[in-house]
Amino acid sequence: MIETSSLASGALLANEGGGGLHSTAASGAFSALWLVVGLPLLGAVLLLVGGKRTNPFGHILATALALGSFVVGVLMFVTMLDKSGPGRSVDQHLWTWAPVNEFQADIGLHLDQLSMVFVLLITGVGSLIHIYSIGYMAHDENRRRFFAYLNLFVAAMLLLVLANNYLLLYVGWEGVGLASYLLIGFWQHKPSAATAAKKAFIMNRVGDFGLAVAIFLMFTTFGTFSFEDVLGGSATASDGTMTAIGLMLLLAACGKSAQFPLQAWLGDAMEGPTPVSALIHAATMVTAGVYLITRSAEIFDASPDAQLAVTIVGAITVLFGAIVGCAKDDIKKALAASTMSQIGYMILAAGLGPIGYAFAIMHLVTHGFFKAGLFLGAGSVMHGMNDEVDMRRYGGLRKYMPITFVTFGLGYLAIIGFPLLSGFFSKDKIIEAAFAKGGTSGWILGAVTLLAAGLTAYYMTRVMLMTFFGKERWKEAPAGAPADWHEPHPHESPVSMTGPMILLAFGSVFAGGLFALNDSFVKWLTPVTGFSHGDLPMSEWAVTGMAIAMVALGTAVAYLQYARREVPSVAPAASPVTVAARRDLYQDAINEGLVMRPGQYLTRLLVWFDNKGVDGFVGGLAAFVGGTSARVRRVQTGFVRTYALSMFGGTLLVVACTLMARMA
Amino acid sequence: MNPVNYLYLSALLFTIGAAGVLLRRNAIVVFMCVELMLNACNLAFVTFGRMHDNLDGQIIAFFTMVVAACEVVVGLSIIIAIFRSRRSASVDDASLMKW
Amino acid sequence: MSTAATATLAVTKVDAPTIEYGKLSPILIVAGVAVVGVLIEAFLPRPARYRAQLTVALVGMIAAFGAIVWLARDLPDDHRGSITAMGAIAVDGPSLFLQGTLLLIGIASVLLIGERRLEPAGGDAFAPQAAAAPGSQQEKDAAAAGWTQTEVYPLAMFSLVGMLLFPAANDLLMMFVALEILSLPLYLLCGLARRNRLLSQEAALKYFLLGAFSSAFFLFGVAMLYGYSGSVSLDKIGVASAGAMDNDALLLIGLAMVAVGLLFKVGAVPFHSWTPDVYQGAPTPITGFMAAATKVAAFGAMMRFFYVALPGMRWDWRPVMIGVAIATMVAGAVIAITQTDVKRLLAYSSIAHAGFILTGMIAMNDAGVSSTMFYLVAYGFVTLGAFAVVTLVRDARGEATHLSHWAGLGRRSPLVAGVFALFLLAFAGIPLTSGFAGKFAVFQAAARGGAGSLVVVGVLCSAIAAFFYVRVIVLMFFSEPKADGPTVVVPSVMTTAAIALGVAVTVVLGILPQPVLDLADKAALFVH
Amino acid sequence: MNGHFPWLTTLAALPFVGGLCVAAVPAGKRRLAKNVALLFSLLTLAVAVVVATKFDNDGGRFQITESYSWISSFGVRWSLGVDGIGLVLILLTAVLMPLLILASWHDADEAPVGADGSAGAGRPAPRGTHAFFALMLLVEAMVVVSFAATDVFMFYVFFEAMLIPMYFLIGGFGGAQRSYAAVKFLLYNLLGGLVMLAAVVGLYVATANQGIGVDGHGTFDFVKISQAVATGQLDIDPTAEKALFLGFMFAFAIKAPLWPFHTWLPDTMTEATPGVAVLVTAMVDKVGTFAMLRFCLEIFPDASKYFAPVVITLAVIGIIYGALLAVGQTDIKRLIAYTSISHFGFIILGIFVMTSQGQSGATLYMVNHGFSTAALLLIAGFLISRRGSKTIADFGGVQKVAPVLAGTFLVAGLATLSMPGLAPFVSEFLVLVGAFTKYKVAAIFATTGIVLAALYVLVLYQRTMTGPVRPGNEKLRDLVPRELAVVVPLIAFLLVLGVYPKPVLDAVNPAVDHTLSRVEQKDPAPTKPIEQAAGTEAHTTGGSK
Repeated sequence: MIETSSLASGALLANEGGGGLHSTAASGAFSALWLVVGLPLLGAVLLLVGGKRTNPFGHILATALALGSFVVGVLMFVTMLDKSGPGRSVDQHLWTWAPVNEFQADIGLHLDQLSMVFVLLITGVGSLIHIYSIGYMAHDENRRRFFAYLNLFVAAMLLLVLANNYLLLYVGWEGVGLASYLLIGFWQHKPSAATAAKKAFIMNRVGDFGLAVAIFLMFTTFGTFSFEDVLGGSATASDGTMTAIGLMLLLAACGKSAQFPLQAWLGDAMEGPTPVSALIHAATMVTAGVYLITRSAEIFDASPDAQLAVTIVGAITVLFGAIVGCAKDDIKKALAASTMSQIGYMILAAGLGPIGYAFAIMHLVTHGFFKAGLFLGAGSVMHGMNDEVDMRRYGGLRKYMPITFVTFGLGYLAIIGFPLLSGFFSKDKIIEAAFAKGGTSGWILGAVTLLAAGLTAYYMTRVMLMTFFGKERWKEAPAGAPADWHEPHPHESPVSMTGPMILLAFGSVFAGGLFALNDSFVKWLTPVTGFSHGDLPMSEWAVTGMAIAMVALGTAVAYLQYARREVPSVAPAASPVTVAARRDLYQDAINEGLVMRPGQYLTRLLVWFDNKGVDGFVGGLAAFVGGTSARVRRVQTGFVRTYALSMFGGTLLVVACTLMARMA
Repeated sequence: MNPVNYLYLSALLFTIGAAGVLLRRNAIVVFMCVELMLNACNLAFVTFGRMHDNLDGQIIAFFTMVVAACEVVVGLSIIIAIFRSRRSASVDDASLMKW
Repeated sequence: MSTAATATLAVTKVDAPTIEYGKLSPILIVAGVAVVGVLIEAFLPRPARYRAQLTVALVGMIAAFGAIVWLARDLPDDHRGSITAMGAIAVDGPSLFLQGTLLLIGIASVLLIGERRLEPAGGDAFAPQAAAAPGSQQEKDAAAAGWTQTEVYPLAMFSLVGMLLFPAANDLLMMFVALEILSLPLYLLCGLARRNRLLSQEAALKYFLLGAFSSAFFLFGVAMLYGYSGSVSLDKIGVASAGAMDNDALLLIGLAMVAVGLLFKVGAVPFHSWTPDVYQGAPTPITGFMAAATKVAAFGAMMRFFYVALPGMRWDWRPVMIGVAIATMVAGAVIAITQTDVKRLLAYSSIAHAGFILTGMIAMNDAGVSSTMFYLVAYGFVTLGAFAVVTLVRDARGEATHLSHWAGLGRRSPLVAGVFALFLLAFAGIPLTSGFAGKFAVFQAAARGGAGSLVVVGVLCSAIAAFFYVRVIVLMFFSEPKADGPTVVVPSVMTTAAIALGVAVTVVLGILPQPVLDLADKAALFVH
Repeated sequence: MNGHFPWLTTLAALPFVGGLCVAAVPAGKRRLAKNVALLFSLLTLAVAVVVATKFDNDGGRFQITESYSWISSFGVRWSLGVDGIGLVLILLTAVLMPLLILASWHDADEAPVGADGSAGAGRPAPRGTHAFFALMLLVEAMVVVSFAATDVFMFYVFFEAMLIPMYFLIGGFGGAQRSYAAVKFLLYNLLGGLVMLAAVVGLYVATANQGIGVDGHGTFDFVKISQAVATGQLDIDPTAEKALFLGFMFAFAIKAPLWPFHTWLPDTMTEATPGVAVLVTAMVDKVGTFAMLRFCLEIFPDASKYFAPVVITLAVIGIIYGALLAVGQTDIKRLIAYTSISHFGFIILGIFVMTSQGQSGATLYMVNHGFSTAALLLIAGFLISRRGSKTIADFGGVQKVAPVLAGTFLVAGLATLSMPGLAPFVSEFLVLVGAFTKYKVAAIFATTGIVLAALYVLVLYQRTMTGPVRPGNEKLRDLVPRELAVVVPLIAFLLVLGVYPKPVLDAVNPAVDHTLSRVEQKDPAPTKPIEQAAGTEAHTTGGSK
């Protein structure tokens, strides 16, 4: 029973979170909200249904529609800037979806400050990556299909962030999973790609299970699953329920955002074309988990246990990703591990509650810029290097692809948290927030984030050095190279690819500063997520100083290892720790041993059981009747005297029974 | 004499007949045993007629005799036919059809 | 001749018995036809006999059927009818209904018997010279001369007379006589097959010996009941047994032994052992006739016996009969599964069906009577049709009854296979066939009569039975035809008509059973 | 018994007459036979649409009713009428049939392979094609009657009789083991049907003994029985009621099929032609679940409640079991069969949790599953017919040579795994939500089905469609226009019902509410209900009507 106007007051009650979403119906410019989702969706449909006929212009159309969506998004943003307070939160009911008594599923959109951020990020980065892909995929015969999937992804992702209820969010949630599946497996003829795609989808589904159960719980608790009602009512429900919902949402977030223990798919997902890795597996989709938790702030605020679980997951993943990232030689996998780790930061921050939500989102956005930039850079490198991904076969590329080098370098500086670049502001705030949580857990989380910052610096420096500096290791043929091996001719990528990289580099450099300026980003989000400062046990400067020190340390170690020493072009034997890191800390082995193998045995057992047990029982019954028949028919001996005997016996029996029936 | 004794006799004859059917192999003998059973019935009818003091039993006995005679005609013709084809009147030989 | 049955001999004066010839006309007509048939055999030249016999038999039966319709219209409003021939014969609903059914079956059977197109060398299904030993020169000569015998017609007609009398018999002596009249010609008919004569004779011998054996039990039972009640009239036994208290071992033994005689005729377990052998060995048209008509007649007699003479004894005989019904259903269905000869298969199927029919009879209410009669109609025509189809599938040795020969029949002759499949489905009790309506009728009657356990056993046995019907269908439709498989001979219009009648009844009773149900409902009251 | 035009009888008669017409086409003219079949299926669809337009969602329980005397001795009437549930299922049937005919266009052209795998000698029965399409139409007619029958006996008759044409369709036109499959199909279902017959008889006797019928006969009038049960006028002894319920349920559980009565389905679907396999799962089996919802629940409400936990347990086992077995299959069609078993688990779960979401969801699921399985199976069938093998391992890289086929197969697969945006998602979610409100543990176990569904669908897709083109697949043709004409409508339905299932739900909801009120079940109220703020749409409060 929350009053309608609580948003306005709730926005200012810093410790209480947003207090639910209360919105006005979309009108004016906002009434075009559906177009944000609709345009890319239209693109996907047109390209998929249109088939080959749309081959010549498919990529243009898709890019135009993505840009169109971006333009509409900007229009919304401008409109929103005009409004204030509750006016910034609008609802657009499109149609009633599946009404069954209490269960009223609607197709409705909700735009507020939080989703606005995402809309701009998704459509903005998305458009850039569309443009980039025009060049990157120029020679792929299925380019149209690729763009259709990209559009589909953008639409689904927008639906995810614009939905006004959890069920519709779920639709977008699975939609991005689908798009991700399609794009990871875009080169389906490669078995590894197909397997990776499947793995990603299935692990995501495990997470989706959590989201589904969370929605069930919401429905049984509140009789609804609209953000407005659920979040508004979350303070009234019991702790246990809210914890359950929170944990289930966390499970969902783990799946989608590749958090421990559902992280294993992300590395393999790099089988997809690089723009996909940039857009989906760095900038947007994988951050959906952060969105979900932030969006459900009230739920987590109502359940400290769930929050704790979130921070723990985040902390583990931060380190996990960072450690794995240190050992990967595949440039995309190294970046993927980094993504995992960075999202760990965000999740950790989101788990901190109102002191962290805004920073989680802020890091999400800055990360969106620089990680997308890094991936596009990696793609550009691969583009010039015959799709080689092994960094040990790179080296000294800065001369050959200067633009890539510069943009990648800026992204690199941003991610390690080089002062005054984007990552510096966002990551630093998260580290602060971790310490500000207070108590032992605050200290532990702070230490983890600091350590991870150092690791980040280490592995990113490693990537940078191995790729752009040092000896040109790609000139000699690798051991066991195929006969038709020829030396790559590294070259800079076309403008359609470098353009987006440059733009993203701008974002990597300036976005953080812009957001931090006057705390504008936090203020923007506060009406939705709430905000609280927490108590930092030390001065902000101390934290910043420590962070910078850790970054410097990590960079220095990497420098010593990879700039001062020759990088072997084949991975050398290494310590068990390194080996473990190279193998993703045995995550696949664990999954295989704990789930896959037993699952396979179970399946085989069941197949056997179905044939021999269930079917066998029925068959056995039939065989029993048949066998009985075969035996009993022998009674019919063919001798008339036997027949007479059976008659005589029968007569005696009938007579006896008749007499006995009377007695009884 | 107590007429019930005739009933016992009748039952005895009936049983002997039935046993004969079950035990003897020769079709003719088997058939004669059936006739014996019919006659046992006749004896019972007559006895009961006497006990109930009406003539129905005796009349029925006549009917039975006629029927038995008809049976003989039919039965013997079948037995003879089968004897001609098989050169045997053993009922156990006629066991082509079974199971 | 039946006047003596209840004639009481007054000391001084014999009352001349009254016979209502009109009410007995159906029976008398058929009896007359039989006698005329004998005369034809005696006096007409051989070439003319076939046509004459056929005509006389068919016309006679149609006339008899007309007489039944006429009698049925004259039944009083309560449909109870009357007792005629000095109490020996009841002309009531059940009698007329079953007699009508019997006559229709008889007509169809005579059509089958008269079929002469199937044997490649000409002739019908019967031995050219029954007296000749199988395989003898004499037989070969007779066959070569193209001899055909027409004695089967009067024999069949005599048998039919017995059948008409059997369900109408209102005293046990009449019933016994009818039993013998129907049985004796059948024994002979069984032995007359043209092909596989050894089997045919064996069938005749077995049927005869066992039949005579069972008649003896029946008669001994009659004697006991007479001893108990002093009369063989069903009504009087009914009156006497209604007040039965203790000293009634005679009654119980008599009841049981009469029941044994009747159960033998319907082929109930454990009195069924003759059925497969006889059905297999007998000439197929006779098998059809016997399977369909005997069952109708015998169940009619059985119902009259239990419903009129022993309604008060139901608590004594019902448990036993329930046991018999269960044993019959189970044994029939189970043993049929492993049969490899189509005629034997149908024989075991008929045993199972005897069990289902018993289920209806045991209901012991009006619904029981009407549903049993309905079932009999449905079953009779399906059976006849099925055996008629069996006569068509032939190879060089005559009818190809081994199931393996039927493989792929649906490919070769979809129509015949389809018709046979329809009959099998009706046997299996698939809805929209007469078999289902019948099964539902008896089951609901049994359930209303408190014999729910029978219904459960019944449906389970139906499921088992379905297995072998389905197996035959599989064989016909889904198996590859054998290279040297049998051919389907195109019959004359007579067999076609018989089969068509079977199909028509099967389908009509399946889809629109109400008229016949109405008829059976109205005809469900026994006269006392 | 109104004087209006007998729409439903017409609807059922049309395919029946069509079947006769097809059978009557001269032997040589196969094409004509097919065209006639298609024409009649389209006519049926047209009439079905007319019927749908005549249906009023707020217009009372059974509509478009007609009733004629049929077998008065057993209290049986030819009574037809539809509620929302029946209506949507009839529409499903009518919509699918033309597509199935089109999809099966060449399936009956050649003699089926012999039991030894020989290529059927190429000598089809002279009227094999005719028989195939005539039987298909016959099944449609019977399915329609089953959905529209408001007389229990009549329902039973057609429920059972349907087996025969199905049997011939399975045994006559399919893979090498088809006759085994056909026999198994028939015997399983016949056993179920016969056990049900005993229960039908029992019900009849109960109505007769308690004077529900006329003239001392019992009655089979569903409306009358259901009313009498509701008012207590028909009060069956609890033990007997349980027995009768089990009798009915046994038949439906086999038909549906519910674990562990399912083993006939994989064989049937593997051996039958794709069109027939769809006929089995999409229509015939739906009669089973439909009947659970209509007959079991309303006639035996107490027994239904008593046995609900058992049925729910079996359904949940079926969901997981079917999915796991699907993962382990090596044969495409068999795999799809096991997915169906899993899906039927959901449907049955939805029915027996006895909440409005569960039952509406289950009904919607029946429709959606019809479309999704049809799409999946038919496309798989097109693929199989090209390659002549249904072993998964024989395929690989098909998307490279037949992208449209692969793409549509993926969409169908996604529908099968309940991808949001496609129809089955809505229904599956409704079922799960409905289950969760009452049986949390069961619902959670059932929800794991969504993970397993992803596994089996994607494994199938991966092995057949992706990867390098496997030898033997290089020449596979992409979908031809006829096949596209089958696939496109199916996918269109999947999409439309995915985003706008409301019309279906609007038709179904009143019927479900009615059923629930007969079972005296209400949706559990939310533990912390949210008061609706003024201005937002006022929602009806479930179950409390």
